[in-house]
Amino acid sequence: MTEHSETPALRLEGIVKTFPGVRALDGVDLEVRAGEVHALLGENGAGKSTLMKVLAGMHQPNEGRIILEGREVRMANPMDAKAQGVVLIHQELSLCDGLSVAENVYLGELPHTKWGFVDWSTLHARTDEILKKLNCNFDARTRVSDLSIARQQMVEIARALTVDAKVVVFDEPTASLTDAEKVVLFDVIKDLRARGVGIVYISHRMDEIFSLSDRLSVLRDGSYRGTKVTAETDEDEVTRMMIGRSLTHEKNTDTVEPGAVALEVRGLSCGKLFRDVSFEVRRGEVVGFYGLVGAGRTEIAETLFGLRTPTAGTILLDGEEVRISGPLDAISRGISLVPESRKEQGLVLGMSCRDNMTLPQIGDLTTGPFVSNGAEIAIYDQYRDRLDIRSPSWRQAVGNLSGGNQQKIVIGKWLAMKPQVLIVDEPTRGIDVGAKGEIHKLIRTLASQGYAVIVISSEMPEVLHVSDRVIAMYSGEVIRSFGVGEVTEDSLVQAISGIRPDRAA
Amino acid sequence: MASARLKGIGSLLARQGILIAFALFLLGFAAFSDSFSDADNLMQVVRQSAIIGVIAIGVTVVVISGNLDLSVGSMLSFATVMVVDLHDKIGPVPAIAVMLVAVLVLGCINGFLVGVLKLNSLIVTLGMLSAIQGLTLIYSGGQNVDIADQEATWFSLIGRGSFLGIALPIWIFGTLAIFMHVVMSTTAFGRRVYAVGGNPTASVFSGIRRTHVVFAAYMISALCVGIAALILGSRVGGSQNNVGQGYELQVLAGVILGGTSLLGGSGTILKTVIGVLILGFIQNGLLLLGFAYYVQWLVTWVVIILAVWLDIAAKRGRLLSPIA
Amino acid sequence: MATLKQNAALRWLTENPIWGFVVLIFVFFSLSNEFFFDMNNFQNILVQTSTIGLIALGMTLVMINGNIDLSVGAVVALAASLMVDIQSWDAFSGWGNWQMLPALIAALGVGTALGALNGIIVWKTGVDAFIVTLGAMLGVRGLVFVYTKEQSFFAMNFTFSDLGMSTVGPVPSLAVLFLIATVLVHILLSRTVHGRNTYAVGGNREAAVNAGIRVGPHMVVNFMIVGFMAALAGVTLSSQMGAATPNLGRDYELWVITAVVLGGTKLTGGAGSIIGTFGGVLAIGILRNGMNLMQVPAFYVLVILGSILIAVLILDKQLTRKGVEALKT
Amino acid sequence: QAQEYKIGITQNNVGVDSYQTTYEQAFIAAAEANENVEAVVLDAGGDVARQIAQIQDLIQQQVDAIIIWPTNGQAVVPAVRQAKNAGIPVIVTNSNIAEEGFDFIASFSGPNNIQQGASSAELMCEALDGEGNIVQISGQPGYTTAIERQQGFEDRLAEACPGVTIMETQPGDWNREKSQRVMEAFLVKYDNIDGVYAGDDNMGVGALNAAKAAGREGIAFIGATNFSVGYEAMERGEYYGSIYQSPVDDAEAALQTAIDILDGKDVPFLNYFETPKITQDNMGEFTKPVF
Ligand SMILES: Nc1ncnc2c1ncn2[C@@H]1O[C@H](COP(=O)(O)OP(=O)(O)OP(=O)(O)O)[C@@H](O)[C@H]1O
Ligand SMILES: Nc1ncnc2c1ncn2[C@@H]1O[C@H](COP(=O)(O)OP(=O)(O)OP(=O)(O)O)[C@@H](O)[C@H]1O
Ligand SMILES: [Mg+2]
Ligand SMILES: [Mg+2]
Repeated sequence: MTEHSETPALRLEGIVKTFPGVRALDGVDLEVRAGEVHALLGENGAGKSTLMKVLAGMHQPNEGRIILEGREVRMANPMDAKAQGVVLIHQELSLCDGLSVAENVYLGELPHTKWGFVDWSTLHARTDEILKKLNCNFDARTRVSDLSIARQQMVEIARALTVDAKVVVFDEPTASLTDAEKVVLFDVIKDLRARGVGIVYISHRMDEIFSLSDRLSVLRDGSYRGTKVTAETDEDEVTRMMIGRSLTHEKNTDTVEPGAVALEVRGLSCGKLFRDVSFEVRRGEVVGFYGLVGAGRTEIAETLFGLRTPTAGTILLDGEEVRISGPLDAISRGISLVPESRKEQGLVLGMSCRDNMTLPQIGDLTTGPFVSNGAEIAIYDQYRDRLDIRSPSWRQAVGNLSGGNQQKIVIGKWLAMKPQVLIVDEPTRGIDVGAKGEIHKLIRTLASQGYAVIVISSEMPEVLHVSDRVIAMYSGEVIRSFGVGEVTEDSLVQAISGIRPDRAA
Repeated sequence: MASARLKGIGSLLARQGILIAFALFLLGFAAFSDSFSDADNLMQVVRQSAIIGVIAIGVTVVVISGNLDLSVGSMLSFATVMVVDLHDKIGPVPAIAVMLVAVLVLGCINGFLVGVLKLNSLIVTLGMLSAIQGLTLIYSGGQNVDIADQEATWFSLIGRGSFLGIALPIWIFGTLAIFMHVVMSTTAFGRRVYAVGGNPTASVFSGIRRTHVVFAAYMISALCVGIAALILGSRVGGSQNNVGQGYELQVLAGVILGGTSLLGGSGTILKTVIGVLILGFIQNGLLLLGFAYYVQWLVTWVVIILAVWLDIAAKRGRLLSPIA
Repeated sequence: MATLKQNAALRWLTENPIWGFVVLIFVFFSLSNEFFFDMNNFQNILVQTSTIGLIALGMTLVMINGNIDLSVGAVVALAASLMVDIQSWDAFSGWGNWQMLPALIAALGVGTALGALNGIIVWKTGVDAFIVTLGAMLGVRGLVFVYTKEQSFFAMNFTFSDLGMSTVGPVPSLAVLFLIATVLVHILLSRTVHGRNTYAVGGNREAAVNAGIRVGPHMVVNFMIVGFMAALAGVTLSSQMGAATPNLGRDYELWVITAVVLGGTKLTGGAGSIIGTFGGVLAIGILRNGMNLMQVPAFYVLVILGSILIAVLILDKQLTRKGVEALKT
Repeated sequence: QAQEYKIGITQNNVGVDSYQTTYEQAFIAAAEANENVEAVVLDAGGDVARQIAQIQDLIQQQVDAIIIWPTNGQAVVPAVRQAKNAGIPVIVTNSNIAEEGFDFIASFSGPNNIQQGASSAELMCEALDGEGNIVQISGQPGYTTAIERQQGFEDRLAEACPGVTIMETQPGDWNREKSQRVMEAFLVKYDNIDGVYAGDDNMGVGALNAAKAAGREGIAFIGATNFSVGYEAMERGEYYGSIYQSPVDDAEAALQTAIDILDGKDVPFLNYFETPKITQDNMGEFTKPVF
């Protein structure tokens, strides 16, 4: 840890922020020193992003003070905050697809001449310089829509380096980065820290928090729960601060004896997306798919769900070869898919919780020509209790729930279909540790009840924790399949980087 | 406790803003024009609104599904010219049957282009607006069509007759509105339309055949146009090639006034009915007050914006938008 | 190197498929009609499309912004009426040809002001631009009738219509004006901060807000530009006629939007270009002119135009298709 | 002389009503019957700007003469001037252009719409015996024919029988259903309507429908441009009278005028064809309109 000056880079005192009907922040204090990485933790909806938006001038606090290098300041708007040296890297990608990388990096403050013309040469030169610092192998003129999600995330991060920042906030920056890019990001963060910048780092991933941060603060239900020096605390203590109890980390010992093969895939290909993929899933078994973003796992799931037409290969359900023509067909054959993006693919945000949950089977819940209200509510109640969904009532629009509860609605929706094969794609992306534990437990329980489950995840601890077998993918191909007990972190990392066991040294 | 109840009433009012605006309108006109509040006049406005209203019911379904249908105006011209022209040639029942089939074919084309090919609905139906107008002219050779002996055919009753003292167009409009309202709010099909409009991708991921739903919405819209054409053709006893010109915008205005969002996924049929009636009452009221017809356009301008503004202001809980 | 260039050209064409279509119909009409391929006819086409074209330039900005303006047709009529009426006011009778100046200022000023009004309503109320301008489309037309009392105006001074018919060298002035405006708006959109922000606001409004772009005033400016352009189109149109009628500009909004969409601007905003819009405008102009010259019966013109509109959409879809691997949603 | 004339025509808005369609068909038929004539037939769709473009396209094709049915009498003047400057004679048909343009046209051929309005006013006087309250349903606002008929009607009515009052005027847009709706509101608003003047019979019959549905009797309906529906209503005794105007005469007159001018014959500058009054009494003298 580096030594710091006495006055902290940033102090927030008694910040209160209310939204109609919600007290999102309730007198929060936070102190960030110059040259430290300060982690901010809390459950979904605890108010982390809101606090940072207040800091960055996107929200005006109802009460409280912001003190920057000892002076009290007011952030009128994001530009103002940036001008004063506070930069926020957003949780959600916040880019304009049609524009170039450079224009995105300098969005809102394009260098220009007196007449309002963009000064392209300055813009490109400056951007290229930043991109070089970030080890990015694309240039300032590239159109953002031509970049992968991970590279787009790097563009987002590049924005932090456009000004001489005093405080940089990273709000869940790693949610869609590959490991290689994570390494670069962490180097950038360490570099900023060395230059005396105060850094706020928000993440739900404990491993990152503990390897990166100097101190950490915890929020719970919009109020401040305290600050710890990272080196002097542990995961369990932090978790208790966040959710008020410890998590039981029982490794999946209660594996049942796998049953018959429910799903078998032979030589499945879909154009350039994935090639010659073969595997099988038995009843009562959880198969994890691990790989980097872009490895093609989601596409396999989508193909199994009838959303893509395979160019070669066969799919067998209960030993019988099938052609799956579309989601409806897949559903009727007992396949359920909890999709990767709950907002875009999983939920109709404006609809009520109940209506979302019963959507796939609405055609069967009828009495005469009408939808049966009672049957629908019964289903909702059953899965609300089973998954502990927190919502004021079934009438609540799903868009108003916190991320974790939204995810549970999607899972409930597919469990209610009583599938033979359940596929879950990134089930815990952006979800806090508490809810994550719940979902992991749930997946295990489902398997023990005889479901065949496929879990796609980009988080190694998750895959290791929840799966019976792990299939590692690299760039559209299955590299290796690990049986129970075979899998180690090292071999997994090798596999997803494309190193085959037979060729490995 | 009392304040909670007040709040409850307040939020109820906010949600029913359009109903209140409607009531205020009626009171306002009634205060200034004697003949306005005449029961006969009120009935008459409802009857006059029936044609637009029937079309608006279909368009509401399309809009809830997240699309637009601007072709209804020319489709109305087409259907009316066809049913009136065929009436004397092959008799009323075959004429109606042929017309409905023809209109459904047009609905199929819209549904195919928007639902299956997933082309932009605004542009597709704009193109259809032009093409159907041309088809109508080609069909009729540009001539007006008339029913020769209007007294002798029961066809005339559809637009002119009455049952239990209420005009048949009102019966048709009312029955259709209630029927479609029930369909949209209580059946699986209705739920799917809302889902597709609310989030097309998520509905596909939920096993809804989005193409079928959009296709069906356009078929419903076309069928409603066919029914409106029956009322129009019967009421006039003839048709011109451009009778429906401009109806698409009036219909859309009614749908919007009813609070249906053009983004899809929300809205109800009954509110569309109210939206259409408001437009009808504005036209009628201003006419009775003796204003020039163009004043009606000015008033419609203000009313549309105010109504939609208040609607969304109530939803977001503040008057001005949060856009910086 | 050659393939690289070829690829660039191919990419350009897939991004601007309308130009392929323009070339196609250009060749078709040149071969099938003796009067089409003629310098004078090309000038005619430019003049005839300049009205729709000028508005389309402004509309492109508004649509890239993710908005739309349906009131442009009515603004055309209002500006034309003001232009023709005011120049014959007694107050300016001693001004000679300068009497056109106050009329021009009034016409352009009112167009810009109505654009600002639309923009401010969209900004402050948050009501969708489609609805705001749908209302304005009726309301402004009402204003036209209030102002004109249903009458047409006629410019006593033939200098005005002579201006509309005049030429700069061998090229008609209106064509020159249209081309200059096209270049200016292209520069505005592709080179200036305002232009780049137009894409940003339309592509991702939230990102634009977060980046500190003042989205509201920005949108108002674009609405003012389209209002100004519509008014300018009204002025040029009335100068072609030396007169103005209250029904001027009916359905123009539809043709303008058609041209802009044909040119590749997305209705959802964030993408589009003036080069594409120019192609879209030309496509409509050439089709109309060519069909006039070939004497296609009026009824069929409607069917053909409608079908072509849809056909271009289908073509566009085919060009951007992902192939067999695509997600079936 | 076996000279081949190429004559271009740009019509106002074919298909908007039967009159214009019948006109177009009659024009094409007449041109085909005459082997010396090749016709270029265009339709402006009611849009002035498009009509001007069509005139330019006709000039471009170097036709021998241009016949124009103006969408607007004033707005087409400069384009007409352009044609004249290109040495192409212009014949205006059906409704005249503004006086300022008279220098640039060779001749006008068509009905006198002001006179028609005046004739309708006289019919109204006759029907009401010079005393009563009436309402007027005018054509599409802003269009010359609508304006001229209204003007002719109002001026002559004030002059011929000041005892008849026009209580209100609303446009019916040449549309029977719209006219029917307007009349329904009039019937609610006024219970003393003695007569209705409609800008054409199509709208007149719409008004008649409304009155019949409301059970109101004793109203005199007077229209203009006798349509077959109006003719039939007259036969039934429900419709007082109208103005007989034949699109076939109109079209043939226009073509003939153009040919005469190209042949170098002398033609009167205002070449009106007859548009007589038609009433229940004299309708036997007229054949039923085909539209
Ligand atoms: N604009 C808003 N309007 C109303 N409520 C809001 C708004 N923004 C946030 N909230 C509410 O404030 C609370 C805090 O949300 P916030 O986004 O800060 O949580 P978070 O800690 O960042 O959670 P996550 O880990 O899921 O990102 C939530 O209950 C949320 O619903
Ligand atoms: N953060 C994110 N937000 C939205 N979409 C994302 C995100 N990350 C990845 N995606 C989606 O994932 C795709 C890239 O991953 P792809 O589905 O091809 O492979 P994958 O092996 O499933 O990777 P992963 O599941 O880790 O994303 C992108 O097309 C994008 O749609
Ligand atoms: Mg957050
Ligand atoms: Mg994925």
